[in-house]
Amino acid sequence: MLKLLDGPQTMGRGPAFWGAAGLVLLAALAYPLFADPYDVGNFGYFFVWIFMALGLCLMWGLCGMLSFGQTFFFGLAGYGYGVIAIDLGNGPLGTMAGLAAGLVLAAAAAAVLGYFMIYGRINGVFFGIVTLSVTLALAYFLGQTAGPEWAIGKARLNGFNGMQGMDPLTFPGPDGGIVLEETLFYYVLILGLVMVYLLLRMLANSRFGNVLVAIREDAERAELLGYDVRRYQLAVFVLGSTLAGLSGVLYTSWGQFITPSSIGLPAASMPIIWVAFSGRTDLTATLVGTFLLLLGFQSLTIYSQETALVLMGALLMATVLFVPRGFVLGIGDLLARLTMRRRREPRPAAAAEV
Amino acid sequence: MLGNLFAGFYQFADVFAFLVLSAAGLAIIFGMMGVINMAHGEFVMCGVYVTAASYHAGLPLPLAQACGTAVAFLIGMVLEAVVIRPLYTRPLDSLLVTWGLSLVVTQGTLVLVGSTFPGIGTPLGGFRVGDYTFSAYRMVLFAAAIGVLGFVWFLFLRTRFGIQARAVMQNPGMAQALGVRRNRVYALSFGVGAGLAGFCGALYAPTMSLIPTMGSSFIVESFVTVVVGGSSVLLGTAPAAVALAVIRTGLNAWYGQIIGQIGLLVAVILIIRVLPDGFTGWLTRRTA
Amino acid sequence: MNRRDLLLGTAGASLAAALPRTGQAAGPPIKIGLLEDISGDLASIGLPKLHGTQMAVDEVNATGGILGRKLELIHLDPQGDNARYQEFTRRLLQRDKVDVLIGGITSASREAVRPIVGRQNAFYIYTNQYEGGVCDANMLSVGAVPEQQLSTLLPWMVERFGKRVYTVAADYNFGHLSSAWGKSIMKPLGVEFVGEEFIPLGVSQFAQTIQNIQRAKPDWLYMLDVGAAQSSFYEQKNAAGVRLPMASPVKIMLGFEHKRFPAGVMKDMYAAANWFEELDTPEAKAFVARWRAKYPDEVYINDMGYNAWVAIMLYKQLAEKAKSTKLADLRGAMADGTLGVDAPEGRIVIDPKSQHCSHRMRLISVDGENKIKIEKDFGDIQPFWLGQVGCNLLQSNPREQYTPDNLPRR
Amino acid sequence: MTTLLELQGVSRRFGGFLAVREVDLAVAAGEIHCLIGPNGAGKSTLFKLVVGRYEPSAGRIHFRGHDVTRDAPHSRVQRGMSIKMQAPSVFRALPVRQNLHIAMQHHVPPAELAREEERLLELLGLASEGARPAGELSHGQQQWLEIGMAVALKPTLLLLDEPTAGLSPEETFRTGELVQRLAAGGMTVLAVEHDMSFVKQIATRVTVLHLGQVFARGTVEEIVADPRVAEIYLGVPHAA
Repeated sequence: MLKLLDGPQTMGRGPAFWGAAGLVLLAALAYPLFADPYDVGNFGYFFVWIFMALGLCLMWGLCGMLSFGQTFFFGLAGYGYGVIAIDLGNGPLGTMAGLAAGLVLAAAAAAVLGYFMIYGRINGVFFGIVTLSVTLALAYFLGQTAGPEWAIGKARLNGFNGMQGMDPLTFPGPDGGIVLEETLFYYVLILGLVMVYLLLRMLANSRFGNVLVAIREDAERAELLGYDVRRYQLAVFVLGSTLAGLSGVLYTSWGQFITPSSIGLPAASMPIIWVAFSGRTDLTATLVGTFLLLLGFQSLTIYSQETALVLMGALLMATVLFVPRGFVLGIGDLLARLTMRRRREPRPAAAAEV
Repeated sequence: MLGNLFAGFYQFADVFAFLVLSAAGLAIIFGMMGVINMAHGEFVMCGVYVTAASYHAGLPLPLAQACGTAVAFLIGMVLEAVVIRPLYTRPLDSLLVTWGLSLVVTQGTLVLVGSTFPGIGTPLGGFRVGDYTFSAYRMVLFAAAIGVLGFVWFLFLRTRFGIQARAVMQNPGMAQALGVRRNRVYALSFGVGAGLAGFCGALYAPTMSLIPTMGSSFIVESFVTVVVGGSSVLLGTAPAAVALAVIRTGLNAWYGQIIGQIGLLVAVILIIRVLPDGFTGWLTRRTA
Repeated sequence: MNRRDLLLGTAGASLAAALPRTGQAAGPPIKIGLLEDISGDLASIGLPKLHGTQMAVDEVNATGGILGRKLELIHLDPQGDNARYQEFTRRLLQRDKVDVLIGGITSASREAVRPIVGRQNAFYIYTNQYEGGVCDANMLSVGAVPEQQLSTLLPWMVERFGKRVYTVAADYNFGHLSSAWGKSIMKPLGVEFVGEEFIPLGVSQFAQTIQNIQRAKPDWLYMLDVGAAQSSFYEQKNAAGVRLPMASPVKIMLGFEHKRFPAGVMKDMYAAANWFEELDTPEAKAFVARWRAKYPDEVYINDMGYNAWVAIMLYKQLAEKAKSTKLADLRGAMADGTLGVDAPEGRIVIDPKSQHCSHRMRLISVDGENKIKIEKDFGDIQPFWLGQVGCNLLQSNPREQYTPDNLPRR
Repeated sequence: MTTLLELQGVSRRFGGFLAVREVDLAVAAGEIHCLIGPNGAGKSTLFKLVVGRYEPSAGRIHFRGHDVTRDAPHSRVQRGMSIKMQAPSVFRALPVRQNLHIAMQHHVPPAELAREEERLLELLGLASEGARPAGELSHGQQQWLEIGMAVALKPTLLLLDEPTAGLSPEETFRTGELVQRLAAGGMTVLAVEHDMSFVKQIATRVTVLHLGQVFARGTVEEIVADPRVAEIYLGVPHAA
């Protein structure tokens, strides 16, 4: 199993890469010891979004399905968490049930929508357009639930102003449970990210992952190698969308609040920006790039104020025009080429043995 | 009675005009080059702002509108050469780059021009049929929409550029081998697409409040029309606009605007499911 | 130099100028955290709010600050994005450790901020007019609420123009709630609601609505549209030859449509306002003159910008009476219900039960030349509704938003 | 000999055009069966019907005793079919070795994968190209790689759609040898082919398709000797 951590679908291998990764992880674990608690919480907040980006990387980068619907599942799971948590009276019971309900809701919705699209042979740009349409329709729908008639149990959807009143995720424990916030939130999310990242990495390099890239490169050929392409696509769509759902639950828990504008445009395009900027074909690039981009965009907004959006747009354009494979992946390629040259191997792909 | 009949037509004409005018530019760029132009709304906004500025500078409205269209056309040509051309083999990347462009343009306009811009005022006044009064300018918009369809028809079927453009669309490699200068065709197509977006903005400038983000008002409708229409402006956009205008007018009238908006999106999903290349694919398959 | 340096720079400069008069500043500066959108869709409203706060901070610093401490303004731009409101609320409260948090435009942004403010037990001032009903001890609302804007305006409209009313509202909490308010105020007056339409945010085409209005033949229109796209309605209605009186709680003094649209478009729009730039009192004229000297390019000094200025002045009174910036002390200072400030509109007093403010309300109208006329002066109006339905922050803190159809359990 | 693949009265209609009409075809285990015919005879359509890319408008298809008429392509492949498409269709961005790996990963025990890949690369003459992206290979090499991928599935029936298109005579001959070696190892082959010298080199049986119908069938010698076939197809250049 563990040898699947390295393979043709993931950048970086060997002691140098894992050593560096371990150092980054150690630094991240030690960070709260000397940093301002606000910065720790803020970094934890950035981690919330990375699950959604990794899910998109899996669907789009590895399997070639551009889903514009990450925020659809984000929103479903976020609202699902809120409704269940509120109706079960919050606390450890309500929030844990809410977490489960949010993820199940996202997965079930992805299974239904995915079945409709994938078995209806909707692909390419149209896959993106259908997912975007569904996403916008959900945002419009939730936006007009302002009236008191729009309530599920005690939980009011509350239209554009958003739903609130749910507790943060709470683990069972003494004194009504251990509330997942601030530094604890940060550590739990690091743990979750490391697990999801490693599992996805193994998945990408497994036989399953090989099939995914085959589908991305040429779905018809993959089918004629005996692979039930649509089942693989559906599985990946459900998995990637459920990761978006996880982000949705974590976001709602973090701010105890969710609104339709977390679902509609421009929110829906953000995951695509992160993943495209980072390098969509690689999980590590997505992980690192999404974090850097979230940090960069927030810093731009804080320090350059009015010109922030101009700079973000320009950054995006420059990345696409000058580093077509993505910013982080571009740097990764550069590093790989430097080290490879030293080892006198012809090209990085030579490392594709299994 | 006459009033109600005319009112029904007027509503349809109004939605139809909005769909055709806002979608034509996007459809040309998508159909010709496979590029999804996320900055489409900003070309519309460019048309609006240039029109309004020229009008306030003293030009008569029609001339100001011509200015708005021309400026959008020229900017489109320049942008094609600078940011779109390197990306023809990567259609998804052109989506990202135009999205970045739209951020830069919207916020750049806000910083440079300010958060609001003085409006123009709708010309021509109103007229009365039966119990209702109507805006005469809305009829001009309807005529302009028909005119745009006619212009596109003429451009693609009756001019040298059109013949070359269709050749490039069918088979870029072969067209190039036959001596068609592909880059020039693409640059002109993008320019025409941008110009039509600017024309849409120029026409709607006197009817809306002007802010830098106003382009987004046109985006959803134009995308929906292009998706439902498919890749051909001639075969797709016009029938799609008719169909969607009927759906939307009906839903608006009987169930209100929110259902009209959600209904439009549901229609898109169903039509993609049934007709994968929109009306274009359906019509070409029937005639093939 | 970025905007934040600029702000601190000017604030510092005015303080230096003030020093010889007021002596040494005592203690560290009082930090004011401000969240206003200066980019994105709502920038046209956020900019005057930023200016109002800046002007107030400079004026307070020029007269010695608060409790001898100068004010330090930290402004962040959430770009109209609720998630950014959440991020920046945390940043200002936890990292910058501001003494008071001010800002937010839409109700959604306010609701994004409130849970975080509540968990940190901080003090938050919301400066917009809004649909009312927030009963939260951590929040002070400075803007006008429906009992001030609608209970004045709507009965007057019914008496003046008639009992057939058509409502055009944004399909948004503000639209739904204000429409419900309109019904509860006007039903007892025998008003017939001949039509009601909710328009999705971002819709800019209104031919169908205009026709529905013509069919319903109302005496006047109750307008609750939101945002620039929806305000295209007025131009289109005018072009279609529909000339009806209109009433709205968010037009003119807030959206300054009479400064942006051609003459005639907003003709016969009526609104009840605690502030509008054309207000003709000596205090108001002096205020406008100071503002225009500082920001000569301002298109219009709207009520939100003015309220933002008032918020700082109220905070100064609160902190000086409490001799502290702690939430409990500040609330103690307002508890007797007399604390207030003499503002350009008249005296504004905080109601301790709801933590909303009284306002001097005036009814204004727009003529065919985009000129403002004062139709009536209603005098001081109390924010009575929350107290009436049972919100009493002196006794409990439910942190809820109540509406006519979501009342507190007694 | 047992019948491996059997088509009974298979037709396929496109609008008003009958591309394939009532074709009966039986491929016996162990043979190298070539399908020939002039352009537009319906050979490619028939292939797509066999592999499941199209569904027949009428008729039935049996493979190894199962009715696969309505089965999806992947489940036919899982039953033991394998196809090499007409235009080389390899995963162009992926390394050559990974192309083979993807094809064989479910047919070879994990421990033997590396050795098996090595063996196939050797067999295909691509031993030194394992790390190159497949899209960088020459046209001939891509054809071979794709045959290799088809073979890697260890099929009972190997379908080859114009395996020699665009190859030099030398490469064509070596392809023939490869096919014969595979057949000798027990694989049944059904090939669509234009090049008669290639057909003569490998075929044990030939079926001629004309205007969507079976026109003639027999051994190579019989077909070459049939004057009717020469008339419609062999006519001028290949008759020698």
